[in-house]
Amino acid sequence: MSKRNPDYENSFWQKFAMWCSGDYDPAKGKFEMKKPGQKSKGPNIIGKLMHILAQEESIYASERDKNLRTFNRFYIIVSVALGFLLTILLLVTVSQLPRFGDANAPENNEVARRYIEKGLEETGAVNIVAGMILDYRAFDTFGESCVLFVASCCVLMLLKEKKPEPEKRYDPVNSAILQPAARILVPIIIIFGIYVILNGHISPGGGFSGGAIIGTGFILYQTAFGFEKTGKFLSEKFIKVITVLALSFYCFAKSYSFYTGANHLHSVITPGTPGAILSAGLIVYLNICVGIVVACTMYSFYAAFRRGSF
Amino acid sequence: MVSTFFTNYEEVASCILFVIGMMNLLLQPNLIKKIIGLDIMDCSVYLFLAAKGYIEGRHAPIYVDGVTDAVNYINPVPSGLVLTGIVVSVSVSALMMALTINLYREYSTLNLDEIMMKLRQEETEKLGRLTYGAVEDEE
Amino acid sequence: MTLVQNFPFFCIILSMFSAIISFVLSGRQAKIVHLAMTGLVFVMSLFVLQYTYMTGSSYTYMMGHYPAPWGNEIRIGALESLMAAAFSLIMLLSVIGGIYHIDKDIDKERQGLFFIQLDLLLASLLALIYTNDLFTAYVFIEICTIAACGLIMARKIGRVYVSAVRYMVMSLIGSGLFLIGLSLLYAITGQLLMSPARIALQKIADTGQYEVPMAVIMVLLTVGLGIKSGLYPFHTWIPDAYGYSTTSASAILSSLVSKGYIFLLIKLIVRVLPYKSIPGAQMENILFLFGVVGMIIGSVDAIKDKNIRRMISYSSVAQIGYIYMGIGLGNNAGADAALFHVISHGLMKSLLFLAATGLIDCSGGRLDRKGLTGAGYRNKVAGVGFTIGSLSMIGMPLLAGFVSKFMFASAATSAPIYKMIIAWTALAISTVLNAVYFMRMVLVIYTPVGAVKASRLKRGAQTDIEIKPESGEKAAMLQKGPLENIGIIGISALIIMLGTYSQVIIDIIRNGFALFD
Amino acid sequence: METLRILLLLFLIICAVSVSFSKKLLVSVVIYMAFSLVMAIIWLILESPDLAITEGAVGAGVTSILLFVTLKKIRSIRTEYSEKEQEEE
Repeated sequence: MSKRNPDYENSFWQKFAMWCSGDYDPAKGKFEMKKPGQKSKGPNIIGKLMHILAQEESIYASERDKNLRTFNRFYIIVSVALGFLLTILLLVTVSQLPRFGDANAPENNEVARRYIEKGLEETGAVNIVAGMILDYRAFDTFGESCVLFVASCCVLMLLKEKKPEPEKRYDPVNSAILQPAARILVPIIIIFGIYVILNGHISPGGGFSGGAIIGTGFILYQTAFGFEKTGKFLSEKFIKVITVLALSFYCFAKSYSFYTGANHLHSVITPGTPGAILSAGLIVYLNICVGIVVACTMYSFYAAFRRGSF
Repeated sequence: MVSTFFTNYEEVASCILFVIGMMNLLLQPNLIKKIIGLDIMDCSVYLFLAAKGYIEGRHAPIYVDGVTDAVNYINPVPSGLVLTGIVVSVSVSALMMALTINLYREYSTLNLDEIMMKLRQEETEKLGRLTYGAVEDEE
Repeated sequence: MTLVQNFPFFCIILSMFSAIISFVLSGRQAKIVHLAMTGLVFVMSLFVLQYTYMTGSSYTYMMGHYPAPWGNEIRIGALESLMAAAFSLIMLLSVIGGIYHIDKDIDKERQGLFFIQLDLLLASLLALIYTNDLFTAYVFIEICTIAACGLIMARKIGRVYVSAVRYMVMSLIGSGLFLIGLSLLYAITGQLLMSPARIALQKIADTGQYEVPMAVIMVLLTVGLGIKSGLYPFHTWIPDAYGYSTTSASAILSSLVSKGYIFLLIKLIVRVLPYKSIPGAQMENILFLFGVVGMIIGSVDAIKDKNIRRMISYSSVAQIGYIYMGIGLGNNAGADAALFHVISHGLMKSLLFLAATGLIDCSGGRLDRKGLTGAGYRNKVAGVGFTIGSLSMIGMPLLAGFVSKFMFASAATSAPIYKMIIAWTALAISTVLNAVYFMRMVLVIYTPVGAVKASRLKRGAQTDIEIKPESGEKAAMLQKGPLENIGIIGISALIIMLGTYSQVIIDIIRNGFALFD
Repeated sequence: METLRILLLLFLIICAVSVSFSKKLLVSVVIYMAFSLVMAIIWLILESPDLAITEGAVGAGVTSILLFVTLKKIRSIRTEYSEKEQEEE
C-alpha cells in the first residue's frame, strides 16, 4: 500500500543515490537568505500529500469505494500494529531461551544423542543429517518430495499452453561469452552435482542440493543453446516418465522399510561398510531418486515459465 | 530476563527478519515483492532453527575418523528440518511466481490493489449479469 | 500386528502412489484411478474403524524401524478412523456429484493434473488426521495448501487467480506462524513427536521455567491454524476462494480442507499444548469469542450477498465459528460437539454446493435470486437436495444439523455460566439468521413461474430481454448425466441417516475422544 | 568472530529492508540473491554445511533464476500487448 506512489524522484533513497553521483545537493536552498514570512518546507510536504491523496482519489473513484478505502487503511494500521506486537512477543520469547551455543539446552537431549551415537551403526551413513532425514525421519522427506511434485503439477496446470511456442524474441543470441562459457561450465556443474548426490551420505550435500545444482546446469545449457537442443535429451515425456519412475521407486522402497519396521519383520537392507559409495543401505539410492526428481522439477519449472511446456 | 538477549544475536535477527518478511507478504501490493517477502520469512525461521542447533566448540554432524561420541558434533535435527523446509519454500514460491505470470497476463499489472479495483469495476459493469460462466463466454 | 492395523498406512501410501502414477496417465484414466482409490480408502477406513471400535483402544504405528522419540509415527484410534472414513466418503461423493463440471470447466489435458491434486489432497488430509509428529504435520499442511490452491485455480478465468493469490497469501502467513511456533516448541522441549513433547512440556510447566515462551507457542500454533481454517477475523479469502472455483473444488475445500486443519488443532490442544493451564484458559476464551463473533458476522454477510455461491461460502464462515465456539467451551462435551459438527457440516456444505450448481445450471448460469426463481421445479433432485441441506443448516429435527446444534447447546450447560448464556444467545441469533437467508432461497426456488417464463429462464435469457437464438444451444449443452444426482441423493441420504442414527456416531466420537490423549 | 557474525546479521536485516524499499524489481531480486548468499555463509559459520550447500544451490540459484525468468516473461507479455495495440492502430 505504502508503495503506490510512483513519485520516485522525491524519495529518500533516490535522493541518496543522486547525492552519491553528485546530481543533487540536499543543502541547496537551505542556506540562502529567505524573505521573512515565507515558509520553505511547508508547501513541499503538503504538495506531496495532496499528490498522494489525489492518486488515491483516482483509484478509489466512485462513492461506493469510500468504505473500501477506510477499510484498507484500517487493515494497514491493524497489520502494522500486529507486526509490532509480534516482534515484541518474539523478542521477549527469545530473551528467555537458553544462551546461544549452550550444550545443555533442552534440544540437545536423548533424541539428538542417539542420532549421533548410534547413527553410524544403524544407518551406515557418515553424514548424520543424511542418515536422519532418509532413515529415521523418512516419512517427512517423502512428504517433501511430494510437495515438489504437487508444486510442479500446479505450475504446469497454470502455465501449460496447447502449442508451446518458443519465444523468438528471447532466443539465445550468439555472444562471445555465453556459449563458450556454457560449453565449459555445464559439464563441470553437472559432474559436480552428480558428485554431490553420490556422496550425499559421506560428505555434505545429498539429493536436494545435488539435484538443484544439476537443474541449474540444465537451465544454463538451455539459456545458451535454446530449447531445440535441450529437447533432444529432456523432452516432456522423458521428464514425466523419469520423475514417475524415481518417485515410485522411492515410494516402494520406503513402504517396504515402513512395513517391515512397523510389523517388526526382518529387513534385507543392511548398512554396509561406512564410507564406501555403495553403503548406507537405501540412502544412496534414495538420494539418487531425490536428485533426479529435484533436477527434473527445477528444469521443468524453468521451461514452464519460459514457454509454457516442459 | 534480558540475560540472553545480548548473546542470542541469531535468534534476535531471525525474529526481526520474520516480521519484516511477514509485513512484506501482507502489505506489499507488488506480487514479486510479496514472493521475496515470503522467502525471507521462511529463511528467518530456518536461521532460527540452525542457530538453535549450534553448540559452541563442536563440529558439523559428519563423522570424522569414525568417532561417534556425542560431544564432538552439533545437533543434527535442526539441519534435517531446515533441509526439508528449504525445498518446501522453493516450491511454494515457484507456484506463486506462476500465479503472478498468469495474473499479469490477465490484468497487465503486478499490483494486487489495482487488480482488485479492476475486478470491482468489472463487477459493477455487469451487475445485472450474475452468471456462473459469464467470463468464459466472453473469451 | 494384524493386517487391519496396517490399513491407515496403506491408505496414505496408496493415495500418494496413485497421485504419482496419474502423472503419466490421461485425464480419463486418472479420474478412474482417483475414484477407485478413494473408494478403497473409504472401505479400508471402515475396517480400521470397526477394529478400533471393537478393541476400544488406540495404537501407534511406527513409520520405519525406530521407536517413538526417534522415528516418525502415526497414531490410530476410533476417532481418527471415523474422520478418515467420513473425509474419503465426502470426497468421493463430491467428486462424483461435480464430475460433469470438472469435464466442462477444465481442459482435457489439465484434468489429469486436477486429479493428481485431489489424490494428494486426500493423502495430506489422511496424514494430518493420523500423524503423531509435529514436523510431519507441517510438511503435509504445505501439501494441503498447495493442492488446495491447485483446485481453486483449475478454472481458467482471471477471477480465480486473484482468489488463489489471496488464499495463498493468507495460508502462507498461517504456515509461517505455525512453523515458527513449531521451532520455538522444539527449542524449549527438544521433541518433535506429540506425546514426548507433551511430557517435556509438563516437566517445564512443573519447574515454572519458560512461561512466556509457552504462551507464545500456544498463540502462534493456534493462530496459524486458525488463519488457515478461516476463523472469523482472518476469513476474507473464503468467499472468493469458494465462490468461483469449480463445484467439486468448492465442495471439497469448504467441507474438508479447513476441517483437516481444525482436526489437527484439536489434536494439538488435547495431545500437546498445555491448554489446562491459565494462559490456555485465556486462549480458549479468545477462540470462543472469535467463534461467536464469526457465527453472527458470517450469517449477516451471507444475508447481504446476492450471489448464491458466495452466500453459501459466507455461511461456511459462520459454521466454522460454531466449531471454534465448541472448542472454546473448554470441556469434553464441547469438543465432542465440535467434532460432530466437523462431519455434519462437511456433509451439508458439499450438498449445498452440489445442489446449488444443479439449480444454477437449469437457470442458464444465473447466480442471483431473480434468475433462480422456480428452479426447484426445473431440476427436482437439486431442489430437494438444496431444501434438505438448508433445513439441516437451520436445525430441523431428524437432520444432522439439528443434532450438532443440540450437542452445542447441551455442551454449553456444563460450561461457566457466562459462556452458557453467550453460547445460547449466539446459537439462537445464528439460527434465526440462517433461517432468513436459507428459507428465502428455498422460497425463491419454489416460487412458481409461468411456463413461458420458465422456459426463458431455463435458456438463461434475462427475464426482461428478448430470447437470444444461441442461448438454445447453451441450454442443450447444459444437459448432464445422472452422476450429479447420485452425489446429491447420496449426501442427502447420509444427512438424514446422521440425523436419525446419530447415537452411534456420537458414541464413537465420545469413546475415541477419551482415548485421544 | 563475534563481530563477523553481527556484521553478517546486520547485512541480512539491511537486505530485507531494502528489498521492500527498492524501486526496481530487478534490484530487489539481486538483493534477495545477496541475502541468500549471506545466509549460506552464516550457516557455514554455524557448522551446518548441508544447509549452506542447499541454500547456495536453491535460494541463491534456482529461486533467483526463477524470479529473473518471471520478470523476463512479464516483460515479454508487456511487449506482446503493446505490439498488438500498435497493430490495431
